[in-house]
Amino acid sequence: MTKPAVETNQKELVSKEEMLSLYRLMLLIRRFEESTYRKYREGKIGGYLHRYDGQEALVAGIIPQLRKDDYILCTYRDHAHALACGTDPRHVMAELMGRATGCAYGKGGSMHLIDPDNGFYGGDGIVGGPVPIALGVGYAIKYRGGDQVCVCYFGDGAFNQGGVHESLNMSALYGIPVLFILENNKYAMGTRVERSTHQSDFLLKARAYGIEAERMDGMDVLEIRSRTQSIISNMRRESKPYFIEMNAYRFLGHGVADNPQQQKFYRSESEIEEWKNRDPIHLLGRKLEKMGWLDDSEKEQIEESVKLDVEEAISYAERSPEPAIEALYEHVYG
Amino acid sequence: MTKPAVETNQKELVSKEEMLSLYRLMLLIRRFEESTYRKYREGKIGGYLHRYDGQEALVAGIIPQLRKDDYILCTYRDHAHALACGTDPRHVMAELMGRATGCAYGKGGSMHLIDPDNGFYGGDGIVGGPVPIALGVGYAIKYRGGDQVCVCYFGDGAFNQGGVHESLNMSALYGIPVLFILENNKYAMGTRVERSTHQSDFLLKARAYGIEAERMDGMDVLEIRSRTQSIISNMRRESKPYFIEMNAYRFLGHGVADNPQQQKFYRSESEIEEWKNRDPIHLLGRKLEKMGWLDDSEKEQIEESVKLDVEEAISYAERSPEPAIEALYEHVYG
Amino acid sequence: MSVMRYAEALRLAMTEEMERDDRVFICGEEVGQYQGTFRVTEGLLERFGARRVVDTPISETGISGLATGSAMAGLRPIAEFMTWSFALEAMDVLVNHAAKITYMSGGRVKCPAVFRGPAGTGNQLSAQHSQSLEAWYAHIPGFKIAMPATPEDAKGLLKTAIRDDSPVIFMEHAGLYAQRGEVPDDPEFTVPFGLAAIRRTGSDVTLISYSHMVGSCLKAAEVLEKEGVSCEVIDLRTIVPLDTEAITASIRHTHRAVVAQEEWKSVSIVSELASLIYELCFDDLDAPVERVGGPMTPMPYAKNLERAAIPNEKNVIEAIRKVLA
Amino acid sequence: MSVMRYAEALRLAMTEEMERDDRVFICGEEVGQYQGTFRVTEGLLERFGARRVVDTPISETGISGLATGSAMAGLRPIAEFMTWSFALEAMDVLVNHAAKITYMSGGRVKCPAVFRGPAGTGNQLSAQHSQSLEAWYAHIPGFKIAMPATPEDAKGLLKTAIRDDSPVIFMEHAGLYAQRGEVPDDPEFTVPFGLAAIRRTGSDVTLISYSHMVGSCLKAAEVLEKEGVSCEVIDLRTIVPLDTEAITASIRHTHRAVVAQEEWKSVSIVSELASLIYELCFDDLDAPVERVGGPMTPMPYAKNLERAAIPNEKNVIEAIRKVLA
Ligand SMILES: Cc1ncc(C[n+]2csc(CCOP(=O)(O)OP(=O)(O)O)c2C)c(N)n1
Ligand SMILES: Cc1ncc(C[n+]2csc(CCOP(=O)(O)OP(=O)(O)O)c2C)c(N)n1
Ligand SMILES: [Mg+2]
Ligand SMILES: [Mg+2]
Repeated sequence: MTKPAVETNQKELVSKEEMLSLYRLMLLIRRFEESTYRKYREGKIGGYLHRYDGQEALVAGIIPQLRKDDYILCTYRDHAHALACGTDPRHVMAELMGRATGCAYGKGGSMHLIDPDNGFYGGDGIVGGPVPIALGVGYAIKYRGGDQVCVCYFGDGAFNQGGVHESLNMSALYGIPVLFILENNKYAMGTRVERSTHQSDFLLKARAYGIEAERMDGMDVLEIRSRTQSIISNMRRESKPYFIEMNAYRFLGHGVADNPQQQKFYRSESEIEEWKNRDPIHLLGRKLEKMGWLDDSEKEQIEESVKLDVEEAISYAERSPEPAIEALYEHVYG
Repeated sequence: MTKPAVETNQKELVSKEEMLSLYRLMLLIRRFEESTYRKYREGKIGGYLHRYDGQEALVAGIIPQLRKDDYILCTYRDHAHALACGTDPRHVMAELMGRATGCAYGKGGSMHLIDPDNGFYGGDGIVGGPVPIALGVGYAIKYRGGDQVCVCYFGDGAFNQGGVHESLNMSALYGIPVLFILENNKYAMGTRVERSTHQSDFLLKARAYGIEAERMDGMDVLEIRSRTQSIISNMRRESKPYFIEMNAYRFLGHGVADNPQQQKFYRSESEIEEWKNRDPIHLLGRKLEKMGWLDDSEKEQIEESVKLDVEEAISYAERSPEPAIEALYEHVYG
Repeated sequence: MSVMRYAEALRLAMTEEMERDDRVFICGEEVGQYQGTFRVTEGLLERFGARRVVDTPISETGISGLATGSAMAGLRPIAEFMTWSFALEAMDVLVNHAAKITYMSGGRVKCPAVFRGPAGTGNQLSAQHSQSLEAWYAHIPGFKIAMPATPEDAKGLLKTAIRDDSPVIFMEHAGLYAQRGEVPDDPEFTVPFGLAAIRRTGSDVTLISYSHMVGSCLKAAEVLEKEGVSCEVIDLRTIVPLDTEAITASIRHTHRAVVAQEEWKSVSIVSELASLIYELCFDDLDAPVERVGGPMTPMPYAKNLERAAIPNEKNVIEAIRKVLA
Repeated sequence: MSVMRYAEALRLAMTEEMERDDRVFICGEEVGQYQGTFRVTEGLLERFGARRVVDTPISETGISGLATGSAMAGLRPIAEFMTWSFALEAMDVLVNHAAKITYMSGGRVKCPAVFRGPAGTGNQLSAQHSQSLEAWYAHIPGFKIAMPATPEDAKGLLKTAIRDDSPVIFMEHAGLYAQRGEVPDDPEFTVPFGLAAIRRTGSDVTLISYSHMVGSCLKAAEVLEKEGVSCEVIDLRTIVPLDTEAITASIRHTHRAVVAQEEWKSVSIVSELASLIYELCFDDLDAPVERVGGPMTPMPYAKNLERAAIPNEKNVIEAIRKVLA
């Protein structure tokens, strides 16, 4: 154990059951994501497809502790967020396959998963896009005098979008309870952070708007879990924004087209390997093992149950019908 | 003399002739601006009309020391910038009156003065609008390997425009020689700075992009003159952006419609009076007097000569023809 | 009925709807403490407080996000653009978010936001301020678009817009704010979307327009009446949905049509109207439809050039003479 | 002549122009080190260096400002939008600055910038990505608009765009990037703006389109040829300027016209073309013009819905049958 103090602290905060459920959730996300490339290659998923491999802790550390009436928004890299929100994996997979049973009835696809019943207000195909929307969602919370929070995920590349700046500024100005999670996975497609900004400490950027900000290890789900808990409960009391830069990494290419060959243009295999050594799922697994809360057979069991979920999601999606053609003309207006 | 050290320093840098010419320029701007409201009320100027009264030092302290091949861009509050660039007051007034002899041949009007021959690349009707443009102009300088600078003026309200943030970031990333001058006159129309951002230290905002930044007394033309001299010569050598927040004040309402009655909604007369006590023209006048470089009759002489310029500008403009109707269809394409 | 200005009618609509429904709020630049750039929101901050009348920074993307996101979460925001030209800063939020979220979510999330403010040309505001882009919004599925021509419609259409579950592009005309007219006092008075108003009946030619241009059509009709020409004047009131029935019914009767707008003529509302009329009324038409629209130039500042660039009743009269020739 | 892909032809155009004129440079997201999202700029960074091939942050307003400002100061930038949908983030710079600066300055400043990138629908990219807004740009005076349908035109039009002193909206079609065709090697080969290409001559009906849709028109023409219907196919190549002569000459001959585009049908290029055709050829027309365009819905993701939402040769054939009925 490298950080015993934090561990003890976390042990108090996070029960065995919770740790195991976080482990399971991250594994479900990983296996689910893996299956999507297979289905893409089979031609059953189309459009753009962005996986979350390596970043699972960013959703697992935060979303499960939220209330059902909280709000979550994120980018096109959104499968993990939907699953963490509790969206049925079958409805997620059906959406990826463009079926009538998808969580957006087949109209949205991979980049536009959505599930308002579970607080998930959607992925967004536009870089920076969810941030102005989160401002408005957060304003609705404050307006109604509620103690909910809105969690808004966005990328390191998105920080260079003007709309993000406008929204950060306004959220601080009005005291709007949005928890901004910067998924700093070091790259925006092939652009390393240092190639998109001269000053790459995002905390200084957030603080320039008067938003409290801190950085977390995006590979350590327990650190995220315990440190965000108090942040979120504070936000419920005080109604103000908060900013967290997550130190994370994208294990795979940006999307399907960004294959290993393509990635050579901008990053080394050894860099990827280094980060994979800190795979958030393995990190948590090892901790659980050390605590005697997870042995090989239990691990196998979880692996099996997750596999079943993913298989069931796929088979459900494949059995589901395409949307009726009339649906083309439905839902244009509210 | 309140700040003798600086004064001495400035004395070395700024000659009597130069100080007098700054005094004359600021007075010309003030008298010119005063005449525009008269002409507006006579119905000879239309559209929106924004005066620079109180902010004269921001242009006088910087623009006259620039080279003819430098570039200047600014907002709709642009009469002063044109005059400081050396645009003939007659052509400025003719533009305000929509005449064929105007600096934009009557097509631009008050918000769109322009004079590329004197390095003035225009006013801009869009809040924040000149900033992305300045980025490009500055890139052209760098691209050609020149040692020019681009000076870009914009308002405190404009800092809340997303495009400004994108451009500040990119200017630092590429090392583009733009001198950003924040005309912090405390208000954007009726909105005081503190009502538009929770964290109103603009230096922190600029530094968040890795841009060097400092604040200056926008009422003290000599301070601006001497402090910017070294900044500008550095920029010529190093090709990088620089940011100055000017502590300034808008003596009049935002535009014609923002009359004294209207201003009561957002600021007090005593606040205005306090700032008027530090009128940049009087401040410089008093300094000149103390140094024995300006007596009452010389003052009177300058006043007279400026008055003549303004009268000549008006009479030139009024004698000038409207644009030919065919001009409507000209200059749509490049 | 009370006689009031167009701007006051808009304020009345907002006041009534804010009284009726606590979910309705206003946001925008200078809408509160400053009392509104064009006084449309005068007194509302004092009446409803800063929670419901939100002064914003000059951040059109942020403002649009504030409206779109809060609408998605169940409020009914009214976002004011100081002028519609500044909405150019917010196109992504408007087009790729507000207009599409209902569709992308398969109807699971709605966006009942109103985006309003002054549009139109005039007043020597020149190239960057003097324009209105209703043609753009009408090209995008998902928006409804209202452009009132009278104080009564200003009230009735704005109330309908606020109650509508779709994002509504609500374009006022700065040149109409001071216009007076009778406005119903009834707080339940609304004007339905998609229903054109026949502002004048006639038998020789149908003039179709909306917003400020309706006045020019009426003036043209008056002038030509003296020459024995009888014009029917249709005020579309909403561009989307479009009252095609009113248009076809009239043309079936007059066999001639002039479509008129203030904005650039190419790829515009009048292009759409003209081609639609041909499709729907080809056999009824005795002459080609005449389009009146602005020349394809940015708006110049000089008074004489601006006058030549903004279509008025003279252009309508010319067009009428052409279709009657 | 060499056979190459549309994407390669674009690259060749840029390479030649960059060799010819040091003022030409490229900027955009992933255009350099990543070799271009769609490989259009592959190898250019290595060839011309980072000064002339500028990788940018994801800042469309900044990118557009970089291009507009540097063009105003005498360079000839080519700004790539990763897709044209993202230009929604930059509308103010494009419309209120690039398009208008020449006019506002009375011609004292020019803006010879090219804004280019993939447009068009398809590939299940869904609502936010799958759209192209040529209709918007065509509504705004000041832009020229080129939309090549072949590799040869891709090269020739892009070279003309780079040499033009106006801001040019250059819309490529992602679905055409892989298309092969003969392309002239001559570095002085250009395709002039405002000159349509007759892709197929015929006598019964004129099909007018541009970009990807030209292929659908040609397919439709082939199918109908077997039924003895002779179609003339006009590829506009540039929307602004528009080759009205080619259109009227053909219709004078065929007396029937179908105008086809991929984009939303209302208030669109086909609306403009249809109404223009009526104005210019009213007496020549034997039937109403048929407009082919997309339905007024955001683009759905599901394969079957997307297929129903993108106009293809079947829609063109239907339209031809209608004008011939
Ligand atoms: C406004 C806009 N510009 C460009 C794109 C194309 N694009 C999609 S994802 C992406 C990279 C985003 O990087 P980042 O914000 O770091 O998120 P990550 O993909 O790393 O999760 C780009 C450039 C887009 N979708 N929207
Ligand atoms: C994008 C945009 N939004 C709104 C406006 C309307 N407007 C013109 S000036 C102004 C205030 C700007 O304040 P500031 O930037 O502080 O400059 P100042 O007027 O004080 O010089 C506003 C809101 C505009 N012109 N452009
Ligand atoms: Mg990233
Ligand atoms: Mg200000």
